[in-house]
Amino acid sequence: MEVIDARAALAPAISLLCAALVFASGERTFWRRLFSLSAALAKLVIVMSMLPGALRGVVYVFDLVQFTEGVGLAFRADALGMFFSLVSSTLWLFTTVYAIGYMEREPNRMRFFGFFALCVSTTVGVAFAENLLTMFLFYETLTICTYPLVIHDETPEAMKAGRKYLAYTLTGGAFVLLGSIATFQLAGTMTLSHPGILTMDAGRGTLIALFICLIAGFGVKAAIMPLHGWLPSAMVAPTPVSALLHAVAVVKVGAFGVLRVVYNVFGVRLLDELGVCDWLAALAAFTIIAASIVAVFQDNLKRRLAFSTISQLSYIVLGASLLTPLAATAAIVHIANQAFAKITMFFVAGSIQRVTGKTTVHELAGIGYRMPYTMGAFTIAALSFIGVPLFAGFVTKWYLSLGALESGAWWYALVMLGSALLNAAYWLPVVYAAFFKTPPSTHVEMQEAHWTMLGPTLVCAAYVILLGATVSVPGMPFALARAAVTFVFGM
Amino acid sequence: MKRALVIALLLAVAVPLLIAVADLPPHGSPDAPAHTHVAPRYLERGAEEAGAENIVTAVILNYRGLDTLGEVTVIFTAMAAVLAVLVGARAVTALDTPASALPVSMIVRFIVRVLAPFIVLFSIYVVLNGHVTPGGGFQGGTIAGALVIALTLIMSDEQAARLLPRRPERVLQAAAPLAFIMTGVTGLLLTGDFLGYPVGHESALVATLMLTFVEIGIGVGGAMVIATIFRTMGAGR
Amino acid sequence: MTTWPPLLVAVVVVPILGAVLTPVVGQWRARRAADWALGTMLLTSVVALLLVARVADGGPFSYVAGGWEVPYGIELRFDEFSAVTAIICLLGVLAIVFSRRYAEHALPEVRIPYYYALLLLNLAGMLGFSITGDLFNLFVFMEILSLSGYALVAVSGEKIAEMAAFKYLVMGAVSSIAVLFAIGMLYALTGSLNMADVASRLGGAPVAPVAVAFGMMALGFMVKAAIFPLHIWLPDAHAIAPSPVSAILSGLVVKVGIVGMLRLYQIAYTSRALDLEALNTVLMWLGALSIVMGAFFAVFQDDVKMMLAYSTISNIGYIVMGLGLASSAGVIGASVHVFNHAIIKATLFLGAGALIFRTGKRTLTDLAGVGHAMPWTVAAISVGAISIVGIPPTAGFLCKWYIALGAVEAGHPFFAFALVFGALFIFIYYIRMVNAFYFRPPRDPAILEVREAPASMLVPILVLATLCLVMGVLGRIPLSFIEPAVTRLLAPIGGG
Amino acid sequence: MIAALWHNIDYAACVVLFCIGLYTVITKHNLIKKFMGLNIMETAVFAFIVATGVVEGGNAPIMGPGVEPPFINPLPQALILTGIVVAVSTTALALGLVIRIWHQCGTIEADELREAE
Repeated sequence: MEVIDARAALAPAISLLCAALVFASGERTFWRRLFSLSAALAKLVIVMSMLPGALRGVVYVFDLVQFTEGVGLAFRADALGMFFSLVSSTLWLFTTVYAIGYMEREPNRMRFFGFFALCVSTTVGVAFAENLLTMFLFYETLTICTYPLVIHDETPEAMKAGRKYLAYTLTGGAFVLLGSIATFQLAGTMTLSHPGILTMDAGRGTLIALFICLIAGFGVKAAIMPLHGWLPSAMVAPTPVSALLHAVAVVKVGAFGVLRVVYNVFGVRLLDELGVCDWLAALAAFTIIAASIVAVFQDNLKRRLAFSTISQLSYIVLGASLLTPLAATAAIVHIANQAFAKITMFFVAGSIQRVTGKTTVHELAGIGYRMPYTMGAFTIAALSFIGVPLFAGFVTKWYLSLGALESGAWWYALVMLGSALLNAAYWLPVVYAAFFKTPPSTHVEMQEAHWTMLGPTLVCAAYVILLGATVSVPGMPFALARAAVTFVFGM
Repeated sequence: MKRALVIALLLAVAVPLLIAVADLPPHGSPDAPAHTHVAPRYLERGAEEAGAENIVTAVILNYRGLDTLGEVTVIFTAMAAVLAVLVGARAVTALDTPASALPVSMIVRFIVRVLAPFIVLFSIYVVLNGHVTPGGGFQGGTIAGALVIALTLIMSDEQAARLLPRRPERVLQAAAPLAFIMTGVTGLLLTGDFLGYPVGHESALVATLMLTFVEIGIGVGGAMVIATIFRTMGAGR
Repeated sequence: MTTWPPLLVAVVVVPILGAVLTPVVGQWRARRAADWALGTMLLTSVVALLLVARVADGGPFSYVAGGWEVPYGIELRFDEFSAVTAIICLLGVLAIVFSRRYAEHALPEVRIPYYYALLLLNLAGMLGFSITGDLFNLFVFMEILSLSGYALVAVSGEKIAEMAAFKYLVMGAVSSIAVLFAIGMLYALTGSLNMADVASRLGGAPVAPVAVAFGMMALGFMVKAAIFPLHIWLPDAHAIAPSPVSAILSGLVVKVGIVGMLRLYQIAYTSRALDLEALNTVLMWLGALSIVMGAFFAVFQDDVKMMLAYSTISNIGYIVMGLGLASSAGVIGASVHVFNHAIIKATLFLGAGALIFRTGKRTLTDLAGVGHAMPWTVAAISVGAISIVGIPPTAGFLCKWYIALGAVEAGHPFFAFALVFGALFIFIYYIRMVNAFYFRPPRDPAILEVREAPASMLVPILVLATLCLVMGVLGRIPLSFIEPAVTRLLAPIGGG
Repeated sequence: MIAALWHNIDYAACVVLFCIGLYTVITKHNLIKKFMGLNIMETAVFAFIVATGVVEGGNAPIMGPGVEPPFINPLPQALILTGIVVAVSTTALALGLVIRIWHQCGTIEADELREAE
């Protein structure tokens, strides 16, 4: 059931407005904080207000502008988009609070918060995009808006990372555009709809080329190996940026794009016929394992987080490419699971850096005595990644394994197991060092980060447990993911 | 290597061109399309409907008057361009033209002075008779302009400066396009068409007057433009 | 709407009259010349708008000067492609407004009246070029605009300006001669100079001369349009000229080659004397090469205007590629890009001019951080940069979209690929530029102290930047406007 | 082919002249010589167009008592009058530029100018 509702456009617009106000307020701290926080709240309220409808299967649509026949910008909030926007707007609120504390003494705060809001705006734009063109537009805009955040420190290293980031993601964007053009030419439309807009009439070779083109485009941001090179470099950004953008917005936009391509451009049935998804699944599985192995050898905490992200993102891609309802559920719900757990870890890494100045794993001996709550949150996130039951990560792994068995590709369940072991191999040493190793100096005083930083960290950690423990409770994200899957598979 | 490239380029230009011109309608044949399509009308009716016995002039000023408006605009553009490039030049480096050449000989001075009035007369003749004999405004104007150049050569700078009228100088420089546009607008008022000339026996005088006016305008303008260009270029000495 | 037919002449004659009187008016005070030129262009704009309104309403119309019938007199023909007159007038007005302060600063005072006269002549030449229906008249107007263009490049009197102008002049003159040769050949074949008449009489003509004539004409126009590898005159000339002139040269004068190409296609397609497959293929490849090479050279430029000049080569590549595709969407996209690129490039060049005017610097290195000092100008430049890359909803998007669709439609997906990756390349150096203006630490802190551009410069820049956005959102208006002309153009070859 | 070319030998001569001009433009370094090459090219084209107007045994197209057809085609002549003016104008501007280049750089040899740049 489709309903014309301006809220679908309002959700991205509100962050845009916020960005404008932040830029207008200049270096006046109070107003900037007020605008940022109230916009984050307002956006969450707007998205939440659409939730009951989305659970019932209502789709909110809104046409913004039509350039010519079939080419225009329009919004469409379906269950899948709602899920993603809900995650990103919730986390925007937390990250804004965290960033206020973290960025306390940094220069160029106006620019930071302005572009920060723009990024969220474009992320929700991608989530609610009605057609490939709108999606491309927001996808590219996100790239551009993230750039000033990546180079925030304006050091040569940051500039270099920024260039690398642009080179990768803009190339990806170009592939997306190319794919959009071809899709428009083949299907006569770009509207993302169920059960996909392409048909076998276009010819097998053409379709496979198009699939590769689109997946390569979105895969850059989803950091599928070998397109992942930008992500570890981009970690030079301030931690809230790494947290929101490289755990939630930017990378998830890529993964979300893959979901859209699989479910709404090609459609499950067509892809089944084409058989290209087997290759994509294999690539994802490879990424999951390989990135984890690399992560084990990273000493810098943020780099270890980056490779973990690369590995985790491919869960989503794997889930999507297995083409079964259970795997799809896992893929969608993992958007939230990974986001909350990873952002918790980033918050922790940022807090440690702010409080102690430490950035590498081997310096963390005994840090748990100094920052017990922070490291407690870290432990929760780590357990989630390992896939301990009752934590969010378990849900993904469980459903993904079920999905693998359902599709007959049982070996992917083994990949899940291997990934869990590898996760344990690189997260548990951190926890061990924090709590069980002796700190370098005997006299340890408890010294937590400012509450604006600690608060969001703990809330996110709590969410990780919440997501893992309340799978069967109606109205929770899992139910929304179920609704999305129902819609996609036409059940 | 470079030579080979040049030869290759020239051949690449020459061979297709030669093949093309070989296939053109035969040179001089009266049956060629160029002589059977548009031109016959000019030749047959040009003298009466365009008001000039010299059909070339009829084509220039009447049938294809817009081209000629363009042409006088081009020459005005050239003058404006030369002025814009040369006038008020800043920063001239020390390197300069060699000191002014030998003093002009007596004979040249004498001949230029003697011939000057006749040249003026001749140029006026060429301007005014353009529509019955070869010639016309631009040709006559060029002759007058050449005279100014000749006079400049034998005179001192101050004297030469006085050769051209000072006051309405800029109006006279624009005389050709101005006269043309004025005639065009007159035609618009008289016949309802821009650059239209009244046709018919009773208005023949009006048409002739208009043509003459244009010719004079072009003559004056052409002379002024050529003289101005020459003077501007010489000013750097 | 009916329009008095002689208005068609007025759109050329008014600026010519204005131009020849500008030195008279500016005799005593240079400012007066600026007022006069502005008034002239405003009047011309009114005329042009009336004409565009009529063509939108009732399709193409024509007027023969002097009241003669068609092959005998010179026909002025206003079709949808001629609507480029509206853009010419718009940019003309804005460039004149912009020049007010700029010319005083950049030129010796005595040159200013002639500067405005040449500007008007240049505009008049382009206006005439885009509305004439006669081949030789086309040549005459082409010479007016070329000649004034050469002079305008050199008018600043800077050291390399004259050399750039001379290079431009030699290449321009050779191309004009080539075009004239072709016109002479077409005349020898048909006995006519009227384009429609020539087209209808070319049918039985021998193939070799027709092919060579079309080839020479195309070659001539390609030099004017600065298509790789015939572009070598462009970067110096466009970079060294005063900024309002650069805006006109880059936005409009190179388009003369494109409009000429369109006229050539009109003749060629209608006459069906020749299969144009070869020419189209050449255009597609040269277009793709121009896109890539223009972008490639631009990436290595430090001089802002030099970069913009190379970007023009890329964008002309898009247009030429669209023309060569000979599919409906491709040609529509290319034609509309003629309009849109004019607006976008003018935004960028005028913006760069304002930066140079205030700071006296012209390299990215020196201009680093200027975004903080001149926020409005740099914001407008950023809008222009986004548009030229072709990101929706700005002006550049729809044309490129259409050209890419045209490539797929015509069965050449490779060119869509080249187009998209060309755009990516372009994106990279514009990001480099915007990045330097906003995010690089200033080399000389004094740059943070400069003031925003004066109103006479800022207003044109902002108007153009706004247009970049408006033309993006209302992009379908020019598209549907130009569509009938393209359909008519391609009808003889079964396209459209 | 050769026979046809022989018939149009006037045109062929114009083509040769055109190429001589082009050769001069390309190979000469002196700016004035370069421009003279350009003028040669222009002249070649003018000659070509005027030649298209020739009618075997034709008279000058000036009407009056006692002149008989055939007449020479007046149109190309009219065109070339305009063409010549255009060429003169271009030459004037080119010379103006050369003067300025000489003043500023002290040379008008293209290769030396490139070094000076």
